[in-house]
Order: sequence, then C-alpha cells, then structure tokens
Amino acid sequence: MIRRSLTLFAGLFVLILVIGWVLGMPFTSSRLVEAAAYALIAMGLNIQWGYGGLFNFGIMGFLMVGGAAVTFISYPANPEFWHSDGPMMLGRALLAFAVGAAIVIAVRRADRIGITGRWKGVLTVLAWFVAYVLYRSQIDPAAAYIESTSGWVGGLGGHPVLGWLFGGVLAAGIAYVIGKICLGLRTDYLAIATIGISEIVRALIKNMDWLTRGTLTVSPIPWPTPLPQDLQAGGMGMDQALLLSRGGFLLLAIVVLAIVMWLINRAYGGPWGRMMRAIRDNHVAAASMGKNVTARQLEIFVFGSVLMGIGGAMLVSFVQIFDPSSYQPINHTFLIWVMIIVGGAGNNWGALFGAVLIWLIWVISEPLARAIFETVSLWSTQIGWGAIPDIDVRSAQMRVFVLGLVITIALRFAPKGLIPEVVRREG
Amino acid sequence: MTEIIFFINQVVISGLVLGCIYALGAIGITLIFGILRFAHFAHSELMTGGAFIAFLLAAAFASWGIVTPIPTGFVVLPLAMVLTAILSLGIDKGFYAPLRKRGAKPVTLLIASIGVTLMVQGLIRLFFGTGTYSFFDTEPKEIFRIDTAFLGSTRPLVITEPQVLMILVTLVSVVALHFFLTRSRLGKAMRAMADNADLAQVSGINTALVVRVTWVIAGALACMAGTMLALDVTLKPDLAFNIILPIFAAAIVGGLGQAYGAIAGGLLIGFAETLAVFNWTMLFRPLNAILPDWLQLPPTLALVPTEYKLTVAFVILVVTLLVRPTGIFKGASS
Amino acid sequence: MPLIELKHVVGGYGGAPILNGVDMAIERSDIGVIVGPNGAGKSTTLKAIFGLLQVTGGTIEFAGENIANSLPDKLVPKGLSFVPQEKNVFTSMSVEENLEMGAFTRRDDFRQTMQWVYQMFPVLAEKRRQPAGELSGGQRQMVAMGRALMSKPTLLMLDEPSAGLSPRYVIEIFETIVRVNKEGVGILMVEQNARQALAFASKGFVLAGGQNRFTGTGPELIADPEVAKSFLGG
Amino acid sequence: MTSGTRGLPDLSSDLVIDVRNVSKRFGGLTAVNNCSLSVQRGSITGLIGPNGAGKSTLFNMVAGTIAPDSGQVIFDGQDVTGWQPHQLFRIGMLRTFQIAHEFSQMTALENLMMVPGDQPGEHLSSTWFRPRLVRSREVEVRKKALDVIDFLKLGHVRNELAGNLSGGQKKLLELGRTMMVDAKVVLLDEVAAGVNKTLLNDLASNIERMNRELDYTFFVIEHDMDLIGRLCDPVIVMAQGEKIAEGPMADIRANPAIVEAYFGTPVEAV
Amino acid sequence: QDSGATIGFLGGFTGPIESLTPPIFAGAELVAKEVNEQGGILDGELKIESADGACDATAAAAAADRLINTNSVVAVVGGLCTGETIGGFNGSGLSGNVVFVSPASSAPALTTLEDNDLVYRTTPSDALQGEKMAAMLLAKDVKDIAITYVNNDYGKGFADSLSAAFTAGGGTVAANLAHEDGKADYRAELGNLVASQNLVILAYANASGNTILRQAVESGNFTTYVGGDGMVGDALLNGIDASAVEGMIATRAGAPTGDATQTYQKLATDAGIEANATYAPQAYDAAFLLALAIEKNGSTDREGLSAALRDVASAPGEKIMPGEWEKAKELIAAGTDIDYEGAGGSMDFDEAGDVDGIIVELAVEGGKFVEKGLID
Ligand SMILES: Nc1ncnc2c1ncn2[C@@H]1O[C@H](COP(=O)(O)OP(=O)(O)OP(=O)(O)O)[C@@H](O)[C@H]1O
Ligand SMILES: Nc1ncnc2c1ncn2[C@@H]1O[C@H](COP(=O)(O)OP(=O)(O)OP(=O)(O)O)[C@@H](O)[C@H]1O
Ligand SMILES: [Mg+2]
Ligand SMILES: [Mg+2]
Repeated sequence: MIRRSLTLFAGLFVLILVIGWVLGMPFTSSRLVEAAAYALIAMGLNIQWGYGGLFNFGIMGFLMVGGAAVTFISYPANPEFWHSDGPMMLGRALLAFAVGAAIVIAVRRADRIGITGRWKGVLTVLAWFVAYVLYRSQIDPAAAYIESTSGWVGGLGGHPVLGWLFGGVLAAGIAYVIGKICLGLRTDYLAIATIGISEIVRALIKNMDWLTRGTLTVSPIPWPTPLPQDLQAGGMGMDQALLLSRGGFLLLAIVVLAIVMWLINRAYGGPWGRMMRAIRDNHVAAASMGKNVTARQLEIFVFGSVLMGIGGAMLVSFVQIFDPSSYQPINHTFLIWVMIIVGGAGNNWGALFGAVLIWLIWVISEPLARAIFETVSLWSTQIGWGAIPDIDVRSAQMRVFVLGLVITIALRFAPKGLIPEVVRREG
Repeated sequence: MTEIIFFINQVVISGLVLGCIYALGAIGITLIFGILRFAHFAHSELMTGGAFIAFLLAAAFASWGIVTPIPTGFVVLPLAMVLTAILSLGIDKGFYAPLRKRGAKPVTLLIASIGVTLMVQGLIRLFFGTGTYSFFDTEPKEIFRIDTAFLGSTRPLVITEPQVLMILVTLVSVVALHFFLTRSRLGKAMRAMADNADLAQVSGINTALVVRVTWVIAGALACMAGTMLALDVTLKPDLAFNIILPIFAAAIVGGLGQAYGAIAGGLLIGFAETLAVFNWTMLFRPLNAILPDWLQLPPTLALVPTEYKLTVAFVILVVTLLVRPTGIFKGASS
Repeated sequence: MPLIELKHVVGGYGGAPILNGVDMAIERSDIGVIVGPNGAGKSTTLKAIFGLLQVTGGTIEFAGENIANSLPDKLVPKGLSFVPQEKNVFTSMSVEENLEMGAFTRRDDFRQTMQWVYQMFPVLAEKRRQPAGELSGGQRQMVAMGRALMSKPTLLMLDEPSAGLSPRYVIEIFETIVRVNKEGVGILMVEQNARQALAFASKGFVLAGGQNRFTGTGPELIADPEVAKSFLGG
Repeated sequence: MTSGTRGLPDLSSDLVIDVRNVSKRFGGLTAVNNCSLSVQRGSITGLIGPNGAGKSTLFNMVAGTIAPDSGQVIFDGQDVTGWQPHQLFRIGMLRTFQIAHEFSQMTALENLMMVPGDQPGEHLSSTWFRPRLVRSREVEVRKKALDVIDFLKLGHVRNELAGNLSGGQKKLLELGRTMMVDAKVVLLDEVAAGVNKTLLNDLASNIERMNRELDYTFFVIEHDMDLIGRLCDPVIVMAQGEKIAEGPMADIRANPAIVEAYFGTPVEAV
Repeated sequence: QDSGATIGFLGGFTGPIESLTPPIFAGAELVAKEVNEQGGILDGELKIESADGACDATAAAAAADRLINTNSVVAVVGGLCTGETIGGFNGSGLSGNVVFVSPASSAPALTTLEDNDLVYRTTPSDALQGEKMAAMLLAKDVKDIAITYVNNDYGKGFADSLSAAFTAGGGTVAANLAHEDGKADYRAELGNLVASQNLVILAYANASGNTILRQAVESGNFTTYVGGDGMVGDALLNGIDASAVEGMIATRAGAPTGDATQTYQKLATDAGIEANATYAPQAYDAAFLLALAIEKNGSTDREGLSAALRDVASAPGEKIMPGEWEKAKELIAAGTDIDYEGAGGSMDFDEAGDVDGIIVELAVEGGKFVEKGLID
C-alpha cells in the first residue's frame, strides 16, 4: 500500500516536472498554488464524505462564501461609503436583523409559557414573517442608497490571511446553520438540499450588489505575499520576479496545507477518526454506543466547510478577482468530488493526490487535446483526407472529454480511488 | 376574466409544461436510482444525445421528402428511442458494469457518470458544434390560440402542439412505468433487485438481464424527454445539462425510485418556479377599481424578484425535504 | 446416486480458503443438518453449493451433474433453493411479492404453491400486503422460507431457519421441514438449535475449521459424548 | 478503567427500569399497547413472547431508538422518555440489537474499541493538544478489547472486517460490546440466536458473573428457553403488545395458556 | 525562433458563452489569414494561439498564464467575459507587461481597472449603447418598454443605462427584470413583463435570448421586439416563426460611414465566416490593431506596444480599412502615421482604453438582420 502511494506520488512529481518543462516554470508554479487551494478544499470534502459519510454537494456555496469573505476583509476600504450614511443605515438593518432573530427565537421557546401545538405553529410563521418584513424594511433602502451613492461597501483593507481565516469562520457559521437544518436528511436528500442551498448562496452573493458588487466583479484583490510587480518595482527582472512571487504564494499555501494535513491526520488516526468511521458505518449502532451522532456530524460538517471556505478564499486571493458569475457547479462542486473519488475517499493522501492530479489534468487537458488533434490532423492530411477544421475551437471543447476520459479510466482501474482508504488492522 | 386567462397562460400552462419537462427527465433518473442505486448524472447527456439522434432522423425524413401531420421529431421518436437505448446499454457496458462488478460504491458510480457526462458533452460538441438547431426549420410549429372571447376575455389561451404532446407523453409514460414496475414480472424483478441484489440473485433472477432492461428503459425515456424538450425549446448541446439540477430535485422531492414521484416532484418544482415570480398584480388588477387610492396594488407584486427564481424552487425543495424527509412518495436511498 | 454430493470441496472469499475439504452427501429423502462452532464454515458450505463463492477444489454434484461454480439463475430451475442466514427478505416489497419473487423462475401457475405457503404460515396471509421490512424477526424468517419453497425445489438449503423464532415456531418450522421432506424435497440445513434439529436429522455433519469432524445420523451424533461436549453445549 | 457512567443515580429506588403505559403504533398496527413493566436492580429479567409480540419495539423505546407514542420510561428514577440513545448510554444503559448492527467497514477489534464512552481522543481539542493522555487511554481500551475478543474466541478474526464475519460471530461481537463498559443496565435482544451452544454456555456463565460480581442488571429477550430458564428471574411474558404474565420460569411453564401459545410441543424424531 | 509574431486569444470556448466564442475567434483568425497572405508581419508569420478562459476568472488566469509565460505571446486578444479579462490580466498580464485588447468585455469595470495603460477594448462600454438605444426608441415614438436582461455584468450594465436614459427622455420603463441564463422556460418571467407591449431583450442570441424571444412570440403578448448587440446573430431566429419577428429592432456597435463595415462584411463573407456574429467584427479589429501595433513597434517586444497601439488606432494619420494590411505595412515601413478605421467603429481609444463607439440600428427583414443606419 505504502509502495503504491509512493509510486503514485513519484509519478505525480514527474508529471509536474514534465509540465514544468513543457509549459514553463512560471505557469506550473501558479497552477500548483491553485492545486494547493483545491487540495485544501478536497481535504474538507474528504472530512465530510470520506470520514463522515455526509453527501455535501454544495461545495460551490462554501467556496463563494470564502471568496466573498476575503474580498471584504482585504480589499481596500471605500471612503465614499464610510463617509456616507451607509454605515448607519446598515447598522440599523443589522439591528433589525437581530430583533427579527430574537423574535423568532423567542417564539420557538413559546412552549415555556404554555403555547403549544397549532398556536405555536401559527405564531412561528407569523414571527418569521414579521422578522422578514422588519429586516427588508431596513435593508432595502440601505442597499438602494449604498448602490446609488457609493456603489458598494468596499473592503476593510485588512491582511489577506485574515481574510482567509474570516472565510473559514463565515463558512463555519453557514455550515452550522445548514447542518442544523439538513443533517437529519438521508444521504441523497442531503445532497440535493446542499445543492439547493449553494444555489441560494450563489443567488444572494450574485445579487447583493451593495455588498459584493454582484456581477460587476471586484478586483484587484491584494496578495498576502509580494506581487510580481512589487518585486519588479524593486528592480528585479521580470521572469525572476514572477517566479519568486509565485513561489512565495505557493510556500504560504503549502504551509497552510501542511498544518491542516497534520491536524487532520492526527485526529483521524486516533479515536476521533474511529468514532467518525463508526458513525458513517452505522449511525444507529453508534448512537446506542453513546456517540452523539447529530453533534458529531455537525462537527464534521463544520470542520470540512471551514477548509472549503479557506480554500475558496485562497483561490480568490490568488486570481485577484471575485467574480460571482464564474462559479459553476461543474467546476466548483463536481470537480472536487472527482478529485476525492479518483484520489481515494477517506484517505488524506488520496485526497491530496487526487486534487493535484485532477487539477493538473484539467489545466493541461486543453494543450493536450490540441496536441492530439494536431497529430491526428497531420496524419489525415498526409493520407489525403485533409486537415481537421477549427482545431482551436474543437480542442478547447475536447478538454472536457479528456477530463471525462481520465475520470472513467481511473475509476475503472481503481474503483476505490488511486490511494484508497486503509483498513486499520492492528497487530 | 382576461386576468384569469392570463393566469392560466402564465401559471397553469407554463407550470404544467415546465413540470412535465422536469418530470420526463426525472422518471429516468428515478428509475436508474431505484434499480441501480446511484444518481445517474449523465442522464442529461442521454437526453441531449437522444434529442440529437431524433434530430438527425427527422432531418433525414425531411430530406427524403416525407411529410407528417404531427411534428416529424415526434414521428421518428420510437426509432430514436431504440437507438438511444442501445447507446445507453453501451455506456453501461463500457463504464458502469466494470465498476459494479468490482463492488464500487454508489458515489463512485455517480462520479463515473460525471465522467461520462463530460465525454458525451465533448463528443456532441465535436460533431455538432455549439450552435442551436430547431426541429421546425422545415415545418411550422403549430400554436393553438384558443379564443376565449365567449368567456369575456380579450386574451386567447395559448399552447403549442409540442406542449400538448409533451403533457400527454409524460402522463402516459409515468403511468406505464408505474404499472410496469408494480405489475409485470420483470418490473417486480427490477424492484426486487433494487431492494436486495444478493437475494434477487439467490431467487434465480438473472440480475444481468434486469440491469440491461433498466438501461433500455432509461435510455428510451431519456431520448423521449430530450426530444420533447428540444421540440418545445431548441436543440443545443447543453439542452438538458442546464436543467439537470432541478430535474434531480424533482426526482428526489418526489421520492427516488417512485414513478409517480417523478411527476409529483416535477410539477411541484415547475409550479414553484412559476408561481414564485408570478406578478400577482396581473391577477388582482380588477381589485384596483374597488380599493381605495392609498391601497392600490403596486405594478409588480411578486413573491421574489426574478433573479431569485431558482432560489425559490430550492427553498421549497429544502422545506419539502424537511417536512417529508423521504420525498412526497416514500423514496429509496443508497 | 445421492441428490447432492460434495467431495472434498475447497473454497473461500478470495483470501485464504475457508473450506478445506468438505464432504457431504444427501439423498432426496434425507434431512441433513450441519452443526459446528461459529465461523466454522457452515454458511460458507451452503453458499459454495449455491455458486455464491469461488470453489477452487473438489466437486459438487447435483443429481449426477457437476454444478460447482454455476450461478443461481441456473441452479434454481434445476431444483435448488436457498434461504440465506441474514438479509433474506426483500424489505421494501410486500410479503406476497416476496413469495412471487421466489417463483420467479417458474413459468407455470404458482398460486397453489402460494396457498400452501400461506397455510403453513397463516400470519403471512394476514400480512400479505405489508412490506416485509416491517415484520418482526420471526415473521421475516417465515417469509424467507416461504420464498424459497415457492420454486418447488428438490433440494432446499436453509441457513439457520429457526434463529429468532419463538419455541412454538421453531417446532412448527421443524415440523414443516419434516413435512416438506416427506413430500420429496431433500433438506440440507445449518442449525445452532443443534439438539432439536439433530433429533430428526437422518444425516448430521459436524464442521469445524472448514472440515468435517464427525458424520453420522442425527441421533448418533447427539449420543456421541465428545460431539455433545464440544459442539452441542454438553 | 474509568466508568462510562455519569449522572446522579437514584439509589433509593430498586426499579432500574420502569415502563409505564407505553404504546407504539406503526400505521394501523399497535405493536406495543399500553404496556407497563419493570426491571429490578440487580436482576436478570427475561422477556419472552411470540414473534411479533412487540418485545424488540419495547426495547427500542426503552433504549431511545424510537420514541413512544404515549407513556413514560423511567430509568433509575429519572424520566427518560424521548431521550436519545447516546444520552441513555451516558447514564448507564447499553443495548444490543436483534439483527446485528456491526460496523461492517471496521475490524472486529475496532468495533469493540469504539464502545467505551468518555474517550479523550474523541474530542478534537485533546487529540491535538493532549496526545499523551489520548495515547495512554488508548492503550487501556485496546487491552480491554483484546481481552474481550479472546474471551469470545474471536482472536483469529480480530483484524477481519466485521462485515465479513459469520452470522454468529457478529452476534458475539454484539455481546462483546456489553463487556467493554461498566453499564448499569444491559438490554440483550436475542443474543443467543445463532450462537453455538457450547460457547453460549460460557456466555451465560459470564452474564451470571457480571450480574453477581459487577452488579450489572440484565434485561434479556430470548427465545432459547434453556437459557432463559437458567439465567432469568423473573420472566415477563408479552403477547400482542401487552404484558400477560410475570414470574419465575417455573410458574410460566406451568401456565397452560402460555405453554400452548408460546412453547408448543417438541417435534418427534424421524 | 522565427521572425513572425504570435498573439494570444483568450475566450470562453467552454462554459456559459461557448456558443458565442467560435465566431468571435473566427474574426480574429481572419486577421491572421489576411496578414499572412499580404506579406506577413515583421518578415514572418502572424500566429494566433488560443486558450480557453471558460468565462471564469480562475480558469482565465491559468489560460492567460499559459499564453503569456509559456507561449510568450506578444499581446492578447481577449478575454470575452469581463471576469475573464480581469482574471487573465491580473494573473499574468500586468506583471508580464502584456497588452490586452478585449473585443467583448463591455462592463464598466474595465474602465476603472488599474492597468498601466495595458488593457483596451474595441467594443464600446455598455453605457453608451444603452443611451443610444433609448434615443432610438424614443425617436420611433416608443413610449413604454419592458426590459429583461441576462443577469451578468453585460446585461445589468446595459439595462441600467438604457432604463436611465429612457426615463430621462420621457419614456416609461414598465418593468426591468433580470433573468438567469440557461433555463428551459421563461414564461413566468415574461408574465411579469406584459405591462408593456414593447419587449427589450438584452441577452445572447445563442442562449437565453432565443428562448425568451420564442416564448414571447408564442405568448402573443408583445408587438414590438428590441434587442441589444448580444441578440444580433442568425442563431436568434432559429426555430422562430420568421413572420412574427419581422421588424424586430436591434442595435450594435458599427462604423461611421459604413464603409469599413461593409468592407469587413465582404471580407468575412468571402472567407466563409458569419459576418454578423456578435462581437466578431470587434475581434477582427482587436487582432488587426494589435498586428498593426506590433508592426509599428518593429519587434516582438512587449515594451512600447501600448504606445504603438494608440498610435495606429487614432488620428491623425492615413486611414486604413479592414483588409488593407499590405497598404498599412508599406505606410508603416515608410514611417507614415496611420489611423485604423475598424469594422466595429473608428477605434479611437480614450484615456482608459475605451472606444467611443458608434451605434447602428438593425432590423429583421425576411428572417435576416439588416443594417438600417446610424443612431445619433
Ligand atoms: N418499523 C416498523 N414499521 C411497521 N411495523 C413494525 C415496525 N417494526 C415492527 N413492526 C411490527 O410490530 C410488531 C412487533 O414487532 P417486534 O419487532 O417488536 O416483535 P418482537 O416481539 O421483537 O418479535 P420477534 O421475537 O420475532 O423479534 C410486528 O408485528 C411488526 O410487524
Ligand atoms: N464475505 C466474506 N468475506 C471474507 N470472509 C468471510 C466472509 N463471510 C464469512 N467469512 C469468514 O469465513 C468464516 C466462516 O464463515 P461462515 O459464515 O461460513 O461461518 P458459519 O459456520 O456459518 O458460522 P455461524 O454459525 O456463526 O453462522 C468466518 O471466519 C468468516 O470470518
Ligand atoms: Mg452461518
Ligand atoms: Mg424482536
């Protein structure tokens, strides 16, 4: 097993070298940064699915939340907003939200004063409605005002790493709420519920122009490490600056990844992991053995989501633009699933391997498809059938084919993943 | 009266058509899920592929000069269904059967089906490009405008021929599938296998055959769904892919593995989407005449802004699941 | 010629073999009972006959024909039938549908057989429309047996048919087995209710570690002090 | 080894389980009908009755796996109606399942090791920041699990996935769980079914010993009358969701109605 | 290293605008063909290297990275979606000192992007077209409209400017609603738009635009249909009863005299590509301008390209029309200043790198879009 993993990682390393050689180091280094972020996200999913058996298909939502968080924290402040009435109006909206929440919570406890059954139901609906109207009555004018006077609220100008952490915290908060509502659902139902919630999150972020600028996008978002142009300004050569700055970001990403890996491995190797596997395996029995299944599943869901939030924030920091319309379930949810299933669910090294491999394949699939097309085209010209028309267009579209092919082939030969979960047999 | 006809056009017919689109897709998904216990993501590509097959056949018919009273796309449907069934058998043999044989988990099959989705998408674009095609290039699309003046309405009821056909086809296929599953020998064998494949084998059921039958039916249904959708809208490479999420939602809300659930879920999601953004002022406008000035209806009175349309469908989905965690009809789970 | 004959069968689940040479022979008139400690390979023996695992050595002959490694959908029409130890009902299907599935390979009218099964287990007739998953443990066992009888087998293999049944039903099940046997169906069953089962067994096999330890008629085995002490609980 | 027991037991009461008028309906069927029964502290109480009498359903309600439609369950003087299974485990109740609920993707040893409550390693904070504590506790748990495994004669399959065990071995594992913790009350749902009689004798002795020496209370559903007769006093008889009799085994055996409905007469040899 | 030059093309070959991209790319490729037929660039061949940005900032960053750092392109045509352009540019363009000329990113965000004077676009900002469309409609005595726009930066920017200008001009915007792309059914959305009989659709012909138009026609609730530049394309009329949309009005960026546009149309038609396709002329212009600038700059250096681009694009100088590469090459060699007059407008870049475009009116006649002249 160990031999196999080592071989695979060696192979991956060789693949990276080959890509570096063919496509250049600067290109490869930034893909590796992205791969590291994806690895973090895949790790999050691995915790949720591989450890906890939770079918989270709403990854995209958490990535967006992370992205929005880092944008908010690290983008320079918008003085126009801070000097307008906007903050005050938002403050009022927040207050309205708090009051609304208080009303709803109070009504949930109504049974303490003897209101139960149908009356409580009526009261609950009423409370939600009042809270909704109250909040809307404050937020709508505030949003309109901000959009018309200062465009949007802008950022806080904080350090990007703080933004990453905030991304994690925000994702945790949302995961907590989702978990509270949905974790009781059975697997497939949980999947579709989370898809639904991620679509809701996307719709909100995309349309809350006052907060996120919506489809108008925010850029450039600062880097936690020096940008190439900063280094260039410091008198460095272009290539060198590029490599160095990307190397810096990569290093930071790898440090984050390494810390997370260490924490997870430690937890999963011990009784915590055993308990989680037991819950995944048979939650009825686990509950009878004294494990608090709901709380534990919530814990694991939140934990995984934190990593997704951080990873999503890292990605946005790195590409320097937050564009809500660019989030697609296929790229931001299903791709991650492919990573851990091909890599090996329940095994962190598998998740890491899968994330890097699939991301690299995704990136090189385009040139690869083109190379294949050009070769075929060359042959067909030689044997007199003429060249293939529109190679550029076709090869770009065939990248999805290449990715699909890799997935099916990998699964066919390793249905449990390339580095599958190991059964813990003790001496 | 005009307002009511408007409501019927905008909500009843629209919701019905949309619901049928979702339901048609959902029956196939629900069937595969019921028997093979995995969410077959590539169903959308079977639908699109089936529609393209039907399109090619229809084009061939047109070039041979065959004229039919109902849309050609509909006439060639049986043949296209057969071809798609063969295609889906091939896909199973090539990609899913080897995984099943090695005891893969449902989620692995799901991911494999994502792989298949990507491959089929690539191939469709390779051969057909990214453009749109219409079944009605050579023949007109019949639009029924039923005059409702006798009811005192100034608006007609509007429905197109493909929509009428689609509603009929959906009903027939759902009922047929339900009876097939609950009454026929093979249908019961399929359910038995869905329940406990090992025991089904022990009972002497030829499980390989059951799997084949499942794929044949699923392929045929997918082709039908795709073609009906393409007849109503236009044919393009992302025809069904774009709506696969609501289709899955419909299948799950209805209760996975339940034929009737597909139609219930489809209609629920379809009507939810339609009603959520419907402008109620259009219906209650006559009230303005009797309401005092300060209580006049605003020009738009919708539950949510149109950009949140999808959201509402999903909110309803989540709420439904919370109230009835196994779907409207009690569904299966992997 | 015995109805079924195992000669030195070796087999397992892919790893080390579980069966290391099992010999058995059952006539059509026989009730064969396999007993032995947990994990001895009793269930595995039945599964090996029924083609559910890889047999790597020895022969299994059914009515003179070697059936080692044939699949169930070939074996059921030949007259074999099997009730597994666990997960032996279709939980989401009604009791009646469970029985129908038992008759899946039959092309003739099986309504009479179904009546016969209902007579044997009247509770099932009452619950014929109820999903089998909602039955109590003992009721499920009856459904499982009923399903197996629906194919009108010549050899019925049962894996612990009495497990979980209340004493009265244990008795009834055993009576039924005897009755079924009298109607010309050979029986091969695994039992942990060993004393009770061996009491009416015409062939008894004690299995341990995947091998035969003792063979004889049921009463003989009960009488053997060593068997009694090591395998029948003294 | 530390105890899995917490809370403040009400030692004044000698009824450790007191079921009061509970009912449970499934659709049209009343599985348990206004049933009341109780278990004395320190006893081995048997629960017998025909198939479908509602015994397992009653257990499920006592152990919190399903909630009763009406009625109360009192455990150790505390009203625990509607409690979750894990909460009940914490106050000292442990149950086994009629149809074995093993963790099929874990080894037999791990199946046992995960049972003890209060393992510090089950909390992320201590896993990360107090590794020493986690490790020492882990060693204890492992030793205990190995002892239990050996006792159950499962030593040779301890590294096998529980899903690959034979039916009887799974049952043994189910029983083994009860030996991993010091519970106050153990509910056994047909542990004997499918277990070899010779081994069962050992198990029975062990149950008696745990009862005598460690003050375990056992509440046992069983169809094996020899075992019930040997272990249990008193025996409660259920039928159609109701308690119909209670008393020592001898009395039960002497009740012709019960004998007729439940025991039947043995099959004669061929 | 041969003596020609390579420029990159960054566009969404996959993803939400995959159906729009191929004709746009064809527009750019047409330039390469012409340049190479008419004497080449810098004594060598002009090559276009494409990369898939998937209309997604992250993917675009990777794609641009490859173009710039691996294929070492001199400049980039693209991206198409605004997120693509910004993602690609921030990722590698800025540090690599690469000029980006986008043919399709019309969102205002590009105007304010901090770009070291490297990012340009050959399509006018959405704001302009909205104003022009409002003027045109008011001139046609359309007093009230209902707008539905695709929910992205293009649709939103366009709709905002249209509704502002239309209201300011005295018209009534009865409804102004966003819709999501890629759905099978828009009847519900259309139901909210019936407050006016004049329906303005700001979406893409190949995507939601077609579906909405068809369902609007089927509903029979509207009399006049109006579309933005995204709607101009033969794909729009696919599967729609042509007689029902006869007279549909549209706007898009065009050239002042019509000369340049006509030249381009002829060139494109001769080359067998769809001349009318959305943003294809702009892509042609972008590529042509970059080729001119490279020739002017005299080498494949990225340094100085931006200045050269401004030089060849704007007056003063001898006018160069689409297709006149040979002539331009000679003039540049002779040191004469030139001024490119594009297929999509006069292409005079302002401070921010935006063009002050010219908007033309089109109408559907006999199932085809026909140009009707300039809107002023
Ligand atoms: N989940 C369920 N849904 C519907 N009916 C159920 C359910 N669980 C049990 N029942 C019914 O309740 C009755 C009592 O079942 P229970 O399992 O409690 O019986 P039992 O006394 O344990 O029998 P056995 O000794 O056979 O295990 C049975 O008739 C059974 O069919
Ligand atoms: N699916 C499987 N994969 C691997 N090993 C298995 C599998 N099923 C059973 N075994 C092993 O084979 C051995 C024999 O199992 P078998 O089920 O035949 O026992 P048995 O004699 O029926 O016991 P019991 O009386 O407990 O049912 C056991 O040690 C078990 O661990
Ligand atoms: Mg067994
Ligand atoms: Mg029971």
